[in-house]
Amino acid sequence: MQLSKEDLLSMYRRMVAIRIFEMSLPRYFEEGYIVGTGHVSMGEEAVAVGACHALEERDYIMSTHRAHGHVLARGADMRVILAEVFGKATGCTGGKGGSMHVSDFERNFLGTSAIVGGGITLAGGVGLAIKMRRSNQVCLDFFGDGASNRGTFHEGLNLAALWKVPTVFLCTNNQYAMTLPQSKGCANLDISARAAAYNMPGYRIDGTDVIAVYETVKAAVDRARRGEGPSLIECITYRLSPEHSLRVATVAGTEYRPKGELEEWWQKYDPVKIFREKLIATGYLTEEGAKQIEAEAQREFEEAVDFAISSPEPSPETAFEDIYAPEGGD
Amino acid sequence: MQLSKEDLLSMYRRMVAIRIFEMSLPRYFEEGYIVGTGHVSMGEEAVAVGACHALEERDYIMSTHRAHGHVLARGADMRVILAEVFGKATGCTGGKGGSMHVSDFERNFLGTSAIVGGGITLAGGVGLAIKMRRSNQVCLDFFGDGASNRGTFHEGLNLAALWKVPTVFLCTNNQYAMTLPQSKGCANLDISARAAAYNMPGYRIDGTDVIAVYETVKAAVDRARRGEGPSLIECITYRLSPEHSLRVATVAGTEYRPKGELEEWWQKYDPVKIFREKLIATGYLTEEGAKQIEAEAQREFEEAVDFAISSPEPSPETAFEDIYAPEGGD
Amino acid sequence: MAERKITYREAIAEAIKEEMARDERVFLMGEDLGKFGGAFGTTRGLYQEFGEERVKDTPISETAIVGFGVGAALVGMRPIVEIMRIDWSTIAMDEIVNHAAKMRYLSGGKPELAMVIKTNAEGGLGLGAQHSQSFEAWFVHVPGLKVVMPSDPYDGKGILKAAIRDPNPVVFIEPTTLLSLSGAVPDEDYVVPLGKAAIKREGKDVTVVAWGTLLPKALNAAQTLAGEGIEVEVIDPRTLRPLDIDTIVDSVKKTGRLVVAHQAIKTCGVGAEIVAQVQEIAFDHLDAPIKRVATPDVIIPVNRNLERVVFPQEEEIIAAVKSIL
Amino acid sequence: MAERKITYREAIAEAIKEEMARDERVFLMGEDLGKFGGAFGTTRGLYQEFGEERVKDTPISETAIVGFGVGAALVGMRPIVEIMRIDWSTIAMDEIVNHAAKMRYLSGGKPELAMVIKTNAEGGLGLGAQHSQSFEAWFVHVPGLKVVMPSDPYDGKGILKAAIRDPNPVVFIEPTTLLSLSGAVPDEDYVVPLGKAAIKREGKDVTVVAWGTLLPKALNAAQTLAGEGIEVEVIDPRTLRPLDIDTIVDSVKKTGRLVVAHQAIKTCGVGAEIVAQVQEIAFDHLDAPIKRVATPDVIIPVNRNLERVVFPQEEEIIAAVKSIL
Ligand SMILES: Cc1ncc(C[n+]2csc(CCOP(=O)(O)OP(=O)(O)O)c2C)c(N)n1
Ligand SMILES: Cc1ncc(C[n+]2csc(CCOP(=O)(O)OP(=O)(O)O)c2C)c(N)n1
Ligand SMILES: [Mg+2]
Ligand SMILES: [Mg+2]
Repeated sequence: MQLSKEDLLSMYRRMVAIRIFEMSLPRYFEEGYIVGTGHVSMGEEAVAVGACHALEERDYIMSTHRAHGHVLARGADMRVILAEVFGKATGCTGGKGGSMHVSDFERNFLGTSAIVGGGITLAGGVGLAIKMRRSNQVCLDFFGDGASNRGTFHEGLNLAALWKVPTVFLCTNNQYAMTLPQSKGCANLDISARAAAYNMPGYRIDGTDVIAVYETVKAAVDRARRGEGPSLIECITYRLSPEHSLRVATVAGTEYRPKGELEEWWQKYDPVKIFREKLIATGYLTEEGAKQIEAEAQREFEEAVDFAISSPEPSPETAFEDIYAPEGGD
Repeated sequence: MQLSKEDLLSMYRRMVAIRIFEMSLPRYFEEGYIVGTGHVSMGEEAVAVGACHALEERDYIMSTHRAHGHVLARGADMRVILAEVFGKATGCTGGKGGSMHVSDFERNFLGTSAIVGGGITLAGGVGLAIKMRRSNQVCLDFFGDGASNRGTFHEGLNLAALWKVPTVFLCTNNQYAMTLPQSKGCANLDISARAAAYNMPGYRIDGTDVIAVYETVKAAVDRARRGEGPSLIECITYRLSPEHSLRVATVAGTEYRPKGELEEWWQKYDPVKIFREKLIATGYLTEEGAKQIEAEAQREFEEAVDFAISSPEPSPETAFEDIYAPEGGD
Repeated sequence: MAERKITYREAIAEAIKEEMARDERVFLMGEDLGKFGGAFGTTRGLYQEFGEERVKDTPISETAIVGFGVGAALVGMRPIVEIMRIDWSTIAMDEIVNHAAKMRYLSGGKPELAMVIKTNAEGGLGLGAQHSQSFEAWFVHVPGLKVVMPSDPYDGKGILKAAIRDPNPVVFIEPTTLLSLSGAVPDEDYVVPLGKAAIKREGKDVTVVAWGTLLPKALNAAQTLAGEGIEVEVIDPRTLRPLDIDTIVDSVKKTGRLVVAHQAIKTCGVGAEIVAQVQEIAFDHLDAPIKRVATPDVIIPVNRNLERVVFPQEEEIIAAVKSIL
Repeated sequence: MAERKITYREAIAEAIKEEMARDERVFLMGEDLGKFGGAFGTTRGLYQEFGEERVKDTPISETAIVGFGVGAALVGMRPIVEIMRIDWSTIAMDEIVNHAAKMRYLSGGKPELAMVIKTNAEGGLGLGAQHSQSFEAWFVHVPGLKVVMPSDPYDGKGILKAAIRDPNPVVFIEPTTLLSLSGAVPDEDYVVPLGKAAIKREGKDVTVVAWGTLLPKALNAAQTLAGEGIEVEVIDPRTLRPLDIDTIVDSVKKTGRLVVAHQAIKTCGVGAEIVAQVQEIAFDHLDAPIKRVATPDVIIPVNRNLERVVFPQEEEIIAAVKSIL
């Protein structure tokens, strides 16, 4: 399917909104609005937006600790997501899950696991449920390069392939797992090559190119929907945030990255910039238009900040809620 | 290295000894000498003997629940092993580990895990220790097709390859994991192909051919000893024992195998018969000589039975021993 | 009409069969569940009845078995996942503790997470160190889970049916040694509610709380002691989380004495929790210290004599009862 | 000479540094242990000191991290393996419980299995459900393991050194919230033996046993209560397996009253075990029921106010003490 101008601009808008959201969080962490931690995703906007654009409304998504971009790309209300990051009652889990556990059940965004690699088998199970119900949906599973070294990856992909469940496994290879460069994590740097072990198609693509992401995920989604089983897609990106997490930023330096690497990627492979330039080059966007989109996104974010800040703290009794579902009604 | 006549005959003797040992156990289980369970390995003698022959004395071995053949191939005293299977005080763990936990520390046979796939990472760790000590040893790790679907396989092989530890991963694909045919366990039937995911050489060989096993394992062992890292070897065999275990034999049928399959493998792919015929064809062995070897093996086994039966039961206080190593002495 | 008697093993299969017929969201997944009917025979006939789509034979991938179950439950299915032995729940611990127990909470309470994690615990078959353990205490320590361990065929069927209908993750533990025991089990639909203990024998002198392999031993001990004029009340908690402490405390208020017996390792076993609660609630009613009968700090040996040495026996229950009279 | 004060975090790194210098069999393996010095900073400087061969940065493979450690220990190395958070010990549970704890036994007692499984537990940093748990009770339930959880810098260094020298697998648990606290720590070699509790404050009215985050809270509570004339004796078990029950019982014989406080979930926590043992051994000395102060049956929320609601605080210790006076 060819992407229309409207599609492309809406994808760009989404990428800009995510970028502004993520870039702004460190300040709110420093100011104490965000407690605990948070993982921002600069550099991965094209993956989030390209992949989510390839899905239909009925499809499911499962994600990780670094999921703000994913849930926003899916169309979640930024106010609710920021309120969650701020631990407020109006957040998607009432401030109990926090930044690592964003979700949007109305949009079939099933949430996340903050256990690295923990979501992979769950996403396989969602695929299994779809298959058993013949409901013609697909489940998209986001995870990182680090997660690909967990046993869950192996067991999950093998079983998903064996049973041909409609799950698309999308590995965002941002080249680092916390402080570990991928070369010290994966004996074979080509993660997509692992797909062969499961008789599954594997793709290794440029994750800074939103159209490439869209097209590849779309092909995998279509295949899954046709009942032909899962695929593995590795999107090469780079973690443009200076540190792994907002918390870690306060306790350590970045010496584990080669000097100049981060700056180089910002220069050359910023997916938002790349896409903006492409849109301008094709005449779909002007410099002026781009500024306007940024201003709108900034406004959306500020509204979200107002909402999150003015939202109430969760009341104490909520600490005891949502642990068990009430019996009966079955 | 070319195998001499002496080598070949000694390998054959070992295979016959294992065959007689394993074929005899069901009777002792029925008669109550073996408690709990036991896993016999008819059909896998060529793997055990070919692989162990490729090792030097200083090398280590780690194995699984189905390890009688492995430990006997390594040269363990059959009397001690049978005593262990009978749960006697003279067994290698004093009757506390039983059939699933044979070992021989004098011969660097480090024992087993009865958790399927549990030994794989341990064998990687043995390789790591060797590497850190620069002791020029190798660790050979036996496991099954079923084990290859556990997360330990993925994490263990990835880390072993990443760190280039001298561990040889040997998968005995006997085509069944308890009652599950391999086709229902592995999305890709070629287990050796999984090696590529870790940048590791993978070999898929006929596990009924003791010489092929020897040569392949030897090559992998040499490579490991040269510091070039681990290999994965898949030996295709067939579980010639009617049932997964001695215990299970008493509670279920064998309908999960296609009719005639077991008989066909006995006919065509009995590794002991194949090797005997080859040795006779090359003139290294006569029919008469073969009979004599069988008779000797039978005698060895009967001595082991006498030893095991006449050995004392472990005394009650031993139940509380070997749990913690005494402090001090460090 | 004569009562129908079936084994615990058959009672389990029957419960699953009835629930699968009743609710198409229920399905079964685990190792060797196909034609074979499970390593311990508790799912025999189900594959033949429901076919491979609803009775799914899996590779040896405990992590994925439970993980797939959690994912399927998250979107409304009601999986029963089997871990052949509780010894290997270790392999799926993350899926059970950090996912099954928490995904509802971490998703703002929106999804139900209705699943049963079915497994087999305790020893006595000579299977040794890695096949004879009892880890119920681990799961009782985890909010978000329910934990049941019924000890006879009637409860086995009724509690498993309740567990399957419960909208939460339930760890269903079958005691290995009891599977071949027969008992009266109605042919029809009934449910034994979770969270309710059962007084399996009434008595006034000492309360014995026991489950699993130790329940029949406790009942035998009570029988023996009755011959000596000592009336023991035997309580089976059946559900370990949430625990029906009231039934236990009521009994202790009557008897003033308590023994807790289980096959799991004594140190940090569920017995300790029962003791801690009872002594707090019923301190003034206790006429003697509460005793525990359980496996001491050992690893389980294969040898049958040694196995008997380490596992608690009827005589130890009798001795414990007498020691506090 | 003025006492040197360093943080708990630094004390841990120093213990490892001294032991690695002392014994070349000792090495360190885990996630983000390279230049970074560990997610909680407890191994800072070690990579720079010993290089990547002895301070091994691993992929996110908790199963392999512990499994490789067990294998290396089996042939005589003395690995320290790090699981960044005890919440993820779930992923290596099989390696810890069925392998580290059992390989010596299953190998006829021939090998030693000297290894330390180093991890970080408890919450209070707003990290939520999957990063704030305390599972010490699980490991205390497993014969073959030792379990330590020191609660100040001095004990942290001395106990970690003892753990590294111990020929058995030791689960070493650092309480997250205490890592930045400073205390006097000798610059030189010393060892705090495993299995010995410490009386951290003497008192005659009530015994409070506490560890981890709850130990400083208990000491503060004791201080407050002293102002009201209530003399609390505060005991830190330090080693949870094997437990130094004698020191606790001796104290209870003196005070007649006991409160056990920990941050782990109350149900089936180690507190229950301590209660069960004390009431059995010292029944006649108890003047009141034993109370536990611990986290109720909840999942840990991120929000700081809610986190304060669920985690036990000083005031709850004070209330528990007063409730049994
Ligand atoms: C099982 C587990 N181990 C370790 C951690 C700590 N941790 C959180 S995120 C992270 C790195 C994850 O790397 P990757 O999968 O590449 O995702 P990224 O952070 O790069 O998005 C680590 C080690 C964890 N949460 N879970
Ligand atoms: C983790 C785990 N899951 C299940 C079992 C039960 N079990 C014992 S042996 C076995 C089959 C193993 O198959 P494979 O690895 O192919 O070895 P084989 O028995 O064929 O030699 C199973 C499922 C176990 N011991 N450990
Ligand atoms: Mg990454
Ligand atoms: Mg097999």
